[in-house]
Amino acid sequence: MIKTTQWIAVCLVLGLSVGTAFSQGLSPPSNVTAVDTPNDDGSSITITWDAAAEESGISGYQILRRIAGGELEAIGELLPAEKTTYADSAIEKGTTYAYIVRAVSETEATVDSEQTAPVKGTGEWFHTGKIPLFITMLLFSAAIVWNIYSARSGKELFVRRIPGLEAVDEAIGRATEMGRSILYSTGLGGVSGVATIASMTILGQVARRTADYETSLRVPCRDPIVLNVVREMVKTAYLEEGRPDAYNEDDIFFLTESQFAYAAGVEGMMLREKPAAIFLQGTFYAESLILAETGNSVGAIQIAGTDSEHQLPFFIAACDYTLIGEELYAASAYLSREPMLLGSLRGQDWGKILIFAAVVLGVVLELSGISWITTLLQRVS
Amino acid sequence: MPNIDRRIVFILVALAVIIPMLLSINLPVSVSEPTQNFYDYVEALPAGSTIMIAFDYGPSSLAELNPMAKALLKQCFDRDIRVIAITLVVDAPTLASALIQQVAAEKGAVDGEDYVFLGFRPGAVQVILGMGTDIASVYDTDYNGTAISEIPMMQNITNYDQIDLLVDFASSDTVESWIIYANVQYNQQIAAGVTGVIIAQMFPYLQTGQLVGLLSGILGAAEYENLVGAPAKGMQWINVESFVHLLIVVLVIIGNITYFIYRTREE
Amino acid sequence: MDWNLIGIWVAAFLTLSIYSVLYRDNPFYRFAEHLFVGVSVGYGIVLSIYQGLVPFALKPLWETVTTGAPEGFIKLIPICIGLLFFARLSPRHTWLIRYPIAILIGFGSGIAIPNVLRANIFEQTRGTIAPFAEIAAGTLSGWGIFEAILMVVGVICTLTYFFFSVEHRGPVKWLSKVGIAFLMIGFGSAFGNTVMGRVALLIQRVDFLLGDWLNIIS
Amino acid sequence: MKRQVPLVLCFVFGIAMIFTQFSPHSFSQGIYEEVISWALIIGPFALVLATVTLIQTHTARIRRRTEHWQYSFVVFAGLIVMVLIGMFFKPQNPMFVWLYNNVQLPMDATMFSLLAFFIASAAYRAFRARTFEASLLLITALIVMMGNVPIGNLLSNDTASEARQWILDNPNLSARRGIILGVSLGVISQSIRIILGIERSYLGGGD
Repeated sequence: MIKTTQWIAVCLVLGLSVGTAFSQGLSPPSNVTAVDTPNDDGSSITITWDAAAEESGISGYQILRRIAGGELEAIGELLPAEKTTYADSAIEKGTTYAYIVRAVSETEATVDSEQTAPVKGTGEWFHTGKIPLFITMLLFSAAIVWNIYSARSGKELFVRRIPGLEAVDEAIGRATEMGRSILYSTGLGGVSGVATIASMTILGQVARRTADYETSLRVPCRDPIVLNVVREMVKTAYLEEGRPDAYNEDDIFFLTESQFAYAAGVEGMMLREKPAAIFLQGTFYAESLILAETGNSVGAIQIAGTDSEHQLPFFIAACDYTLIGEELYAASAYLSREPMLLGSLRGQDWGKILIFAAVVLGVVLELSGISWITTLLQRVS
Repeated sequence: MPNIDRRIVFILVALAVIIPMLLSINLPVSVSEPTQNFYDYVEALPAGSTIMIAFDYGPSSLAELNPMAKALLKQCFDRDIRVIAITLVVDAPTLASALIQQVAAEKGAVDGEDYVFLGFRPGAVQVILGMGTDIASVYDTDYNGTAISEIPMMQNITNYDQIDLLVDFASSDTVESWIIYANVQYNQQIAAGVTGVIIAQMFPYLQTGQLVGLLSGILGAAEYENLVGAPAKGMQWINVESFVHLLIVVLVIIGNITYFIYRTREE
Repeated sequence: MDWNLIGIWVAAFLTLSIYSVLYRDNPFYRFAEHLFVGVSVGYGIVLSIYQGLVPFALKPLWETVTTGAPEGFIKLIPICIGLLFFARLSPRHTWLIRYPIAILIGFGSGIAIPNVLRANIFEQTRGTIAPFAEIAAGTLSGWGIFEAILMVVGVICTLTYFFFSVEHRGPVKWLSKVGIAFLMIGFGSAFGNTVMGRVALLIQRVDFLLGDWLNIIS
Repeated sequence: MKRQVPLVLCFVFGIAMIFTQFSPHSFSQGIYEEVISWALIIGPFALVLATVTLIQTHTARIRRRTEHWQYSFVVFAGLIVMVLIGMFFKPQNPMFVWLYNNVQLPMDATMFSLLAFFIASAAYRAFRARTFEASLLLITALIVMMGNVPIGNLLSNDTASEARQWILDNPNLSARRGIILGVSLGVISQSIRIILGIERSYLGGGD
C-alpha cells in the first residue's frame, strides 16, 4: 500500500519536474555510467557523470535506481553540485541495477539523465591497487629465501667489519695484562630473545680468548635457562681451545630475577672485583644506566650492544664501544656463520638497495615533474 | 678524577624538585607545531563527532600522560565531542576509568551519552583489527558490564568509519601498532600523546601524515593545557622540570670539564 | 575509618620504601619490590580473566551450551586450542602449547608482512620523496629545499651505516660516517626527551608526598 | 605431530592472512574476520598462563632457599589478596580499586622515577664526550633538554625550543626513518622465515 503511494508520488513529482525543467532549460546530466566498484567485496556500484557547466543552474543531484523490471527508487541524500561520482553501497549482491542521475535546480526543478546499462556488484579476488605492494613482497621474500639457500649451500657471504667486535681483543688483552677479571652480562632477556641469542654467540667468542689467556670470565645471569645455556657454551669453548681445566663453573651464576636487584647485584660485583673489561650485550631496560655508570666509574673498558632502542643513548654516552641494534645481529651472524642469519642479513641489504633506488629515482623524477614513484607508493584502501 | 659519592647528587636532585615546587614558579610556555596541529584537528571537528581514546599506559607513566589526557577530555566535553575510551594495556583500566569519571564529573558529561569506557581486551593487534570490522565483536559490553547495544551513544557506531579521530596515549610501541593496523588498513586518522622515551621516534610518522598531531610528554601536556585554557599539573610540573634539567646540564658540563682536565694531565 | 586517608599513608610508606634504595639496598625496599610484583601480577590475572577469558571464551561457551546454536560450536575450536596453553603444566604434554603459539605467530606474521611493508616502508619512502614534488612545483622556499635535501641525505646515510654486505671503504665509508652522525643526533634527542620523562615521574611522586600526604602545597 | 603440525598451522594461518590482505572478495573477508576472532579467543589464555611461570619461579626460590627467599612469600601474599578480592568481587569493586590505587600504583610510579636520580649521577660521572660521536650525542641531548623546559627558553630567548624542534623535525627524523626502514625489513624478513618454516625458534627445544 505504502509502496503504491510512494510510486504515485514519485510519478507525480517526476511529471511535474520534467515540465518545469524544460521551461528553465535545465540540461540532464550527461555521460552517466554505472560500473561495479573495482577492488571491493562486491557490495557497491559506482555511478559517475560529467560535471555540469558553470551557471547551469544545477544545485545538486539525486541518484535513482531500478532493479530490472522494478520501480525507480531514490538512493541516499541529495548530493552537492560539485559531485560527479557516487558509490551506492546499499545493494544486494547478485542483483542487477540500473541508475538515473537526476539534476535538481535551486528552484527544485529537476531533469533526469538517461538510464544506465544494468550492472551487478561483484567481489574481486585480487585488489589491483595493491599490485606494487604484492610485487615488492614477492621480490623481497625471494631475496631472503634465495640468500638463505645460497648461504646453506656453502657460499661465503661477506659481513663488514664491526668496530665494537674488533675492540673485543683489545679489552681481553688489557684485562690479562692487568690481571683482572672480565664481566659479561647477557642482559635481562629470555633465552628465545634474538638479542640474547646474539649475546651468547659473542660470549662464546669471548670465552675462546679468555681460555687462551687464562683470564677469569664472570657471567651473572638473570634467567635460569639462560644460565644453563651459557654454561654449556662457555664450557664447549674452553674444551675446543684445549683448556677444560681453566673452566670454572662457579664463575657463571644465577644472580636474581628482579630487575633492579639484578642491577644492584652486578653493581656490587663491579665495585668489589673492579673488572678491567665489561661486556653488556643483550636486552636491557632502565637498569642499563646504572650498569654503564658504575662500570665507567671503576675505569673498565666497556663494550655494550643492544637492540633495546631506548637504552642505546645511555650506552653510547657511557661506554667505549656500542653495537647499535642491527649491528648486534650482524656481529652474531658474523661470528656464528649461521646460514639463516647470514642469508637474511644479505637479503635485507638487498631490500635496502631497493629503497635507495626508489628514493634516488623518485627524487629525480619528482624534480622533473613525473610522480609515478609516489603514485606507486601511495596508500590504497 | 674526583669520585664524589653519588648520594650527594641524589640529594641535589631532590632539592631541585622540592624547592621550586614549594615556591610554585610560573614561567610562560610556548606551543610547538605538533601540539598545535593536534589541538586544531580536534577544534575543527563539529559538535557530535566521536573520538576514540586509547589509554595505553600503566601507572608507571601516569605522571607524563594523565595531565594531557585530562586536558583533551576537557576539550572534548566542552565541545560536545563524544568519547569512546579503551585500553590495550592490562594495568590501565582502573586508572583510565577513574580519570574519565573525574573529568566527566567536573564537566557534567553523562556516561553512555557523552562518553563510554569499554575497558581492556587482550591481544593489541587483534583488538585493533577486530574493531575495524565491528567494535561489538571485541567489546560486547562496556567496562561496567552494560551491553554495547544498550548504550545510547554506541547506537550509530559500528567501526572506525564512524570515528573521526583516534588518540593513542602511549608509553610503549602501541602507537606503531595503531599506525600499521588502524591507519593503513582502515584509513583511521590518528594522533598520539607519548612519554618522553618515545617522542623522538614519532617524527617520521608526523611528516608523512600518518600521525596528525603529537603531544610530547609533560611538555606536550603543559602546551595543551595552555591551548585548552585550563592550566593544571602539566603547567606546574614543567616549571619544576626546568630546574632539574638545569641541574643535569650543569652536572654533564662539570663532569666533562674535570674529565678533560684529568685526561690532559695524565697525558 | 577513613579509607582514603589510610590509603594515602600506605602509598606514602611504599613510595618512601622504594626511595630508600637510593641510600642502599635494604629490607624495606626488598619488601616493597616483591609486594609490587605480587600485586601487579594479581591485578593482571584478574583483569585478563574478567576482560579477556570471560568475554572471549567463557561467555560464548556458556551461550553455546545453553542455546545449542550451531554457529556457536565453531567458536569451540579456538577455545579448545587456547586451552592447550595449559599443557605447559604437564611436562609430558608441554609440546602441545606449540599449537596455539603456532597459530598466533602465523597470524601475526601474515598480517604484519603487507601492513608493515605499507606503513613503514612504502609510506616512509614516499614521505622522503614527497617534498621534492613541492620543489618541482616551486612552493618550497630556500630553507625548505635545504631541509628536503638534508632528509634524503640523512635517510640514505643512516641506511648505509646498517648495510653489512660491503666493506665500509671509500665513498661508502663517508656515507656511513655521515649516517652515524645523524644517528647520534637522533639518539641525543631521545636522550634529552627521556630525561624529561624520568624527571616528570619524580616530580609527580614529590607532588604526591608534599601535596596529598603532607599537605604542604596545594 | 610435535613439530610438523605446528609448522603447517603457522604456514596456513600466515598465508591465509596475507591472502586476505590482497583479496577484497567477500569470501576472503569472511576468512579474515574469522581468523581475527580466533586470535582474539586464543590470546587471553597465553596471558593467564604467563603468570604460572612467575609462580613456579618463586616456589622454586622458596624450595631452594636462595638468598632472600623469604620475600617470595611477600610476592604470594600480594598476588593471593589481589586475586581473591578481584575474582570474588570483580575489578570494579572498591576494595580492589583501593588496593590498585594505594599499593600498586604508587610503587609502579615510584619505581621508574628512581631513574631521574640515576640519570643525574650518570650525568656527572659517566656521560663523557670521549669520541666525536658521543660529543654529538651529548650536545644534542643538552639542547633538547633545555628546549623542553620554559627556563631554557627564558635564558635563550626561545632559541632553545626552536633548536629542539628543528633537530627533532630534521636530523632526528632522518635517523629515525633510517632505523624504521632497517628494522621493518628485519621484521618482514623474520615473518617470512617464520611462515615458510625456516625460522623455528618459537617451537622451543625438544623434538
